[in-house]
Amino acid sequence: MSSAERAAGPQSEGFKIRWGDLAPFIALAMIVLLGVLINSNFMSGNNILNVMTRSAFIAIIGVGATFVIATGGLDLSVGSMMAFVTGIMIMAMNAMAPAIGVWAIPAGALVALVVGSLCGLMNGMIITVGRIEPFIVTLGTMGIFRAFITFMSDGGSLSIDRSLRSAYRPVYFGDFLGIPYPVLITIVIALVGAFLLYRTKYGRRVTAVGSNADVARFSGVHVGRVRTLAFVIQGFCVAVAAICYVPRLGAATPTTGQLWELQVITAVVIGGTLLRGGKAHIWGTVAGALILEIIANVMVLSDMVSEYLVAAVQGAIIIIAMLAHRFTKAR
Amino acid sequence: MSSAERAAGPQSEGFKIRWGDLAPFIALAMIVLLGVLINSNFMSGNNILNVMTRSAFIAIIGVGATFVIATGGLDLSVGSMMAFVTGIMIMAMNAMAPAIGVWAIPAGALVALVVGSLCGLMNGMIITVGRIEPFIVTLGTMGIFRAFITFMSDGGSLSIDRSLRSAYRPVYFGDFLGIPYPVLITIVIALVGAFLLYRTKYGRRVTAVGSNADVARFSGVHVGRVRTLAFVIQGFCVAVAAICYVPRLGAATPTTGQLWELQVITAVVIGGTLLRGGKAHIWGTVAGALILEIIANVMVLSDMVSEYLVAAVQGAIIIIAMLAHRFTKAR
Amino acid sequence: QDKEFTIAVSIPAATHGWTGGVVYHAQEAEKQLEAAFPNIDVIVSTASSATAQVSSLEDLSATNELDALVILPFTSEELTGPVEQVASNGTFITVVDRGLADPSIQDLYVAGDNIAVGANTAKWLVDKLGGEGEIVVLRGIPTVIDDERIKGFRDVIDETDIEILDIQYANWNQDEAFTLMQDYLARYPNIDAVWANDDDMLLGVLEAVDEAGRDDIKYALGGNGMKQVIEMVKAGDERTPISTPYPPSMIASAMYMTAAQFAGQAPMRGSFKLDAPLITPENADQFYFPDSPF
Amino acid sequence: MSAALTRDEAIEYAPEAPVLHAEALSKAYGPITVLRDVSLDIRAGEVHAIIGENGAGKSTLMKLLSGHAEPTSGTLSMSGAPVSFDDAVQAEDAGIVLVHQEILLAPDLTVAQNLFLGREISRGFAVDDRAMNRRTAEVLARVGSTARPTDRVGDMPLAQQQLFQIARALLDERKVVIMDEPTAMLANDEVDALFDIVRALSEHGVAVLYISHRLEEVEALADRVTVLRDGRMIGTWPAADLDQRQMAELMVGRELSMLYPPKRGAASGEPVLAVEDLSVDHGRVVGSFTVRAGEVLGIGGMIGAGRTELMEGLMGLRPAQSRSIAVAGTSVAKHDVDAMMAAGVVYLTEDRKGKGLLLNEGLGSNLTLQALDMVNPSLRLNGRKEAQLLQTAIEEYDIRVGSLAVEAGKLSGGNQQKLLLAKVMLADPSVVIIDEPTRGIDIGNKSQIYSFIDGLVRAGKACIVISSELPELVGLADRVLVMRAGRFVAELTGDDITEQNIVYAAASSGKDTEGGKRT
Ligand SMILES: Nc1ncnc2c1ncn2[C@@H]1O[C@H](COP(=O)(O)OP(=O)(O)OP(=O)(O)O)[C@@H](O)[C@H]1O
Ligand SMILES: Nc1ncnc2c1ncn2[C@@H]1O[C@H](COP(=O)(O)OP(=O)(O)OP(=O)(O)O)[C@@H](O)[C@H]1O
Ligand SMILES: O[C@@H]1[C@@H](O)[C@H](O)OC[C@H]1O
Ligand SMILES: [Mg+2]
Ligand SMILES: [Mg+2]
Repeated sequence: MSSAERAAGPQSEGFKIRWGDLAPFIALAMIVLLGVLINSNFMSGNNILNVMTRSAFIAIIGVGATFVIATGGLDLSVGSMMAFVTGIMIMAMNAMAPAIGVWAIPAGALVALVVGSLCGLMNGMIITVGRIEPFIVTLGTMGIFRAFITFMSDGGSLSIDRSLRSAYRPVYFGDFLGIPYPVLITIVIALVGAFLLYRTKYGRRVTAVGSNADVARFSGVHVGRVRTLAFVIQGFCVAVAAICYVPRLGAATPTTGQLWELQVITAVVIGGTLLRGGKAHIWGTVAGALILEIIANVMVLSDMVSEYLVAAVQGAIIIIAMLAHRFTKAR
Repeated sequence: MSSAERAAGPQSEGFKIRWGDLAPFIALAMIVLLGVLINSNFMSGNNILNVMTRSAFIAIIGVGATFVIATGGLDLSVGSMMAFVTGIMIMAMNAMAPAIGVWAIPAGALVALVVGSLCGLMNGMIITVGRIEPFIVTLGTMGIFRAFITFMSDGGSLSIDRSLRSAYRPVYFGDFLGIPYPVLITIVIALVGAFLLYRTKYGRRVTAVGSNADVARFSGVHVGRVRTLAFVIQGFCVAVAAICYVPRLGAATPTTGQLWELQVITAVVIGGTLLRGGKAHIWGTVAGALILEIIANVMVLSDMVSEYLVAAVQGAIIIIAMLAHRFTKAR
Repeated sequence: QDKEFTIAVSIPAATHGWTGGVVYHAQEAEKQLEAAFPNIDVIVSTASSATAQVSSLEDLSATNELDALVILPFTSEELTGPVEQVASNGTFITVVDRGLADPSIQDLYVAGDNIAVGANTAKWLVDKLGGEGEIVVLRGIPTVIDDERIKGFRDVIDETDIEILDIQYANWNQDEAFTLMQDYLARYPNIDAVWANDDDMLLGVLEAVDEAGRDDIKYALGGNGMKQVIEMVKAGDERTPISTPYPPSMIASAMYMTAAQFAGQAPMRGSFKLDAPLITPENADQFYFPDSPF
Repeated sequence: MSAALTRDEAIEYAPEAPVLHAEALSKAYGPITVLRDVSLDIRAGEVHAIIGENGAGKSTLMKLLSGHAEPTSGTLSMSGAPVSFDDAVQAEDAGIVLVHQEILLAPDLTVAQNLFLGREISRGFAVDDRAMNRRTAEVLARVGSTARPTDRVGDMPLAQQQLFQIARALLDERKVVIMDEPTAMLANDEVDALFDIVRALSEHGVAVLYISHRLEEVEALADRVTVLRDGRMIGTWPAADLDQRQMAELMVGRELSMLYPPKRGAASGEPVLAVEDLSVDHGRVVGSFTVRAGEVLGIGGMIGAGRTELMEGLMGLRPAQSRSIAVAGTSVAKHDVDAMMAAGVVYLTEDRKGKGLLLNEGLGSNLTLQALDMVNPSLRLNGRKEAQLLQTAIEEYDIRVGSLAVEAGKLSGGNQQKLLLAKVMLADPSVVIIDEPTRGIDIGNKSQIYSFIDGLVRAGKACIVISSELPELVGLADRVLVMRAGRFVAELTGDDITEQNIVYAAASSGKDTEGGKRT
């Protein structure tokens, strides 16, 4: 598909390319406008902050997914990985709480980061060493992580110790100069991600590998390592999302993070990253996550759609957003 | 990933390629062997027939998916499309039953085939005319179809008229010379699919488009049409699966066909079709569907795994099967 | 009387039969309430996951002055904090079915008795099987509800000589139940009874058993009062002579009781647990709602 | 330790020690041996040409020398010390770099990002794009490319991409620079710039291995010439001892007839293709022209003049409008690729890898893709018929293949070109447009292709040849249209068709080719 598109329209000038890059932000603006028109409460400070805070999970995981997808990979396991990491983190915090009290929170967060990165490493190693399609590997590990969290929670739920609750709460509900922490964390992760992707050797190699793996190999790039590291970054981001998630919902259950993988991939693609790899837009991904969250929010705020049809309207809006995107680009 | 693989091993001789093609069947044989070792009931005529009959849905839809994937596309909407088509078909049959009695069954089936093909056409047109990633388009239509069936069934279930049940039942439960109809239908669909794919102009164009869309275009192939038609074939196959499905439980519900899309894609990939397009193995897909169904069956027949961990073992087996596949191929 | 009241109703989306019933009853109750009390505005919102439900709580309370919230939590633990948040604004809280981890948050609680659903079914079965036999069980989506039903059932069975051959998840899904039952049948040459802890699954089970033509299965039981199953009970089906109610209409009851707070009638607080009596051919009519989708 | 060091140094400074020596190299792919027992000396500062027919094994030998492939047997040494390379990176570290015959660049990256891929310059954690862009601009200027360091490679024409590959090789100090048909995609002034680079390299003591099918280039540049035939070494000669005819005969192993067929004299037939006011890519390229039956129409111009664009537009492969397109007097119903092909007009692309052949598929399915009706009289594809057609094509076009089961991508470059020719000719078209017909074709096969074109027009068909090789236009065309900046600027006929006239028309006004480019 992609190459056909490229050939179809002659686009070479810097100016045009920049229009394309702006597309997700234009779509975002349009959807915000829609929200304003539909419900006057949409723009209320609280609502906007809520939506932004909430989109943090998909945005943070999406930053990692941008790396994976830019290398030409795909990770379907992020949703269940997130549930699994959340579970491990809660167990670690609960175990440490009696001994070290509130310090169990940073210690548990550290555990989460390590476990998340290791999960990513596992995905990456199976894919690169075993040379199997990422789609299949991560579909497999998706089942594995999901089973583990079901097992760990005994089919029920795994909740954080009451003694830690209030100390941990601000990580989701608190703010710094009026900006909620999850939003700040998203910005930091996106900034670091953008730096890594656009300003370091590793980032260069990520897009090179996704663009043409053979060329990268001939140029001395360790293709397998670059790919694996992208999955590790993905795992790390999943852990960061888990750290923000726990204070919000206080527990991990067998349904935590279900179907997030699809939302994450959608956010990345709406953001302008190509699924075939070779091109990556960190900030586009963040915009994509916001778009998805705002669509859901507007659905709740408006009373117009029957409960049964909400999913249809969401699906339609995503397709329309992409069509708009395409036409902005075609100009 | 793919190009990396290609470059890694110089494989040119027909002999080696044939080993690779056999891989899914070898994996199937191995898993059957595992089943036999684990439980003596596995080979009982009934169990084997049940499993084969059950795998028919994924296999039939998988034949269509093989076309889509061979052109470099992807269809995430098949599961909900199947629920939607099932719902429409049941409504059509119920509406016609008072007037034409049992003839409502073939008439309804025809409606299903038309509606399924139209659904596929819609997917294909949005993708090719709108030039949007198939992943996103079909994620969107997945939501749309799912919402429609929920709406149509009022969130409950939509069941077929009692007067039609017994006449319709044999389509799932009946057999011809001991071979259950769904198995026969699968074989017919796979035969027709294989003929289309390997022996007709259209099939050539399918692989050409998936292999390099530009080359296809320069050779006078209507890339958009070929892709769209692949989605129509996919929709048709979904309808065939729906026709076999209804007599089984007699109803469509909002959960009918949920997550089937992932199973279908897994079956196709395990069967040896490349996700990036350009290579297609109809019979491999059928083997892939059987493998998935047998794994699930063996899990229940064996006593070894905690109910919580079944999903983990399934995930692991899929990965291991692909690894085995890889190594058979590497020889 | 001039004051306007807003009641938000937050429920899981219709993902399977029972939740479909919940959505149906909630919508019916919304219509009736708004017709009966012009000064009450009811907002029904469905959510497809715990996270989505938390989000919709935030949305509802950020953009409306909520006087009351009726919630059927997706999961217990995860919704506790967010509901507490809503309660802290002085909103009246009614919890339905799946309880919160901290009951002190709610003003009103309406639920079925899941332990009893399991236990009553088990007691009946023990009685009919004479305290011995071999059975298989299908369980739902991993949740507290499911755990309680299984626990209630197991606790009774464990006291007897009945052996539970196998328990597996079929996610309250008809299809998965069909498949799972086929596999059970292949594996166990003799099964005296099957219990599926939800009627959606029971339908799949029956199909598989009929198809296999196995007559060793004396009883195939479900639970939670699906229309089709009640019909079977009414018709005196031999294999499925009983069921246990777990009516999705409990959401409507909860909504009426909540509205009563503002309609100036007797204020209601506390816990209302619908018990789970056996539904038998004799009393089945009481539990039969032909218009409900469930 | 120190003794060893002195020994090495002694060898390094011994004037007669070759900088790179290959001893009895062989390479087999499966059961097929494509290179046998080749031994070769490369001396510092020489320009060493490697010539041979298509499929002789030139590219394979170069890959062995530069770590892109491993020999089945044989050894390498540098300055007397044995070496072996696990991959191209090791070879580059040792000072040997290969400029590939095929384009090997990441299309989504910029020029600078591609050039520095795998060896980015960085300051602290961050890459130093300013520095890399600066260095890139320098080498681009050196190779005569007009591209900017920040251009996306995939958006650039193939010729530019070829220059990027050359530029990449020049980024670091090298001992041996191998160029595999570097000029196949270049037009005259780029070629001149490249010659200057080659000469400058050799003056700096760098050994240049140079593969080309353009023997006049070999004559002009090389110090020594090695000839390969059928995977075997025929010998190495001082270039001064050989003229072009001798080189050609050594390659082919027999005496060669005339390269160009005699001209047919002015064609007087009816125009078979008449194109009026064709406007491609929203007016970037515009042209009207006709071709007559029995005529070879040449189209000349510099790289990027828009010749390819015009023809792709004509075929409906790019956005284009036209006042009218008529084939054999009948106007074409619809301006799309189907209608054009149905009317008997075919186009052979210059980009055989990207737009011409399915590299992962077999020869048969490539051959018939454009004319599936020929193997599909009824509903069903006739495999036997396809095999027959392939056999015929292999004989008619002299396609050299080890095994018929091989994928198209495994053929040597020249043989791919012949397969592509066979593919577009399969449906027996009446107007054949060939973009760069002999790109990468050896001299023996060139004359085959020329006489093929000749036979075509003698049979009453028409042929349009786009070529950046001036002798080809002069030798082949009855009439030449010259394009500059998207417009036809001259029409040459008869004795006016000379290299000078074409170059003059292609370059005059606009840019100054003589002085401007080589700074
Ligand atoms: N990976 C491969 N697998 C099998 N055969 C190969 C492979 N690569 C090259 N060959 C074969 O090796 C032979 C030599 O090819 P090579 O590319 O070296 O020729 P060449 O002299 O460079 O020809 P040209 O002038 O056409 O580029 C050809 O017959 C080709 O088909
Ligand atoms: N220096 C350049 N920078 C950017 N784009 C260029 C440059 N040169 C050419 N192009 C692009 O190349 C296309 C025209 O080249 P085209 O291939 O049609 O020329 P040509 O005359 O056939 O030359 P060639 O010998 O390369 O085939 C146009 O799309 C033009 O935008
Ligand atoms: O959704 C659940 C339903 O399926 C089960 O049967 O009863 C309890 C509900 O919470
Ligand atoms: Mg070559
Ligand atoms: Mg050209």
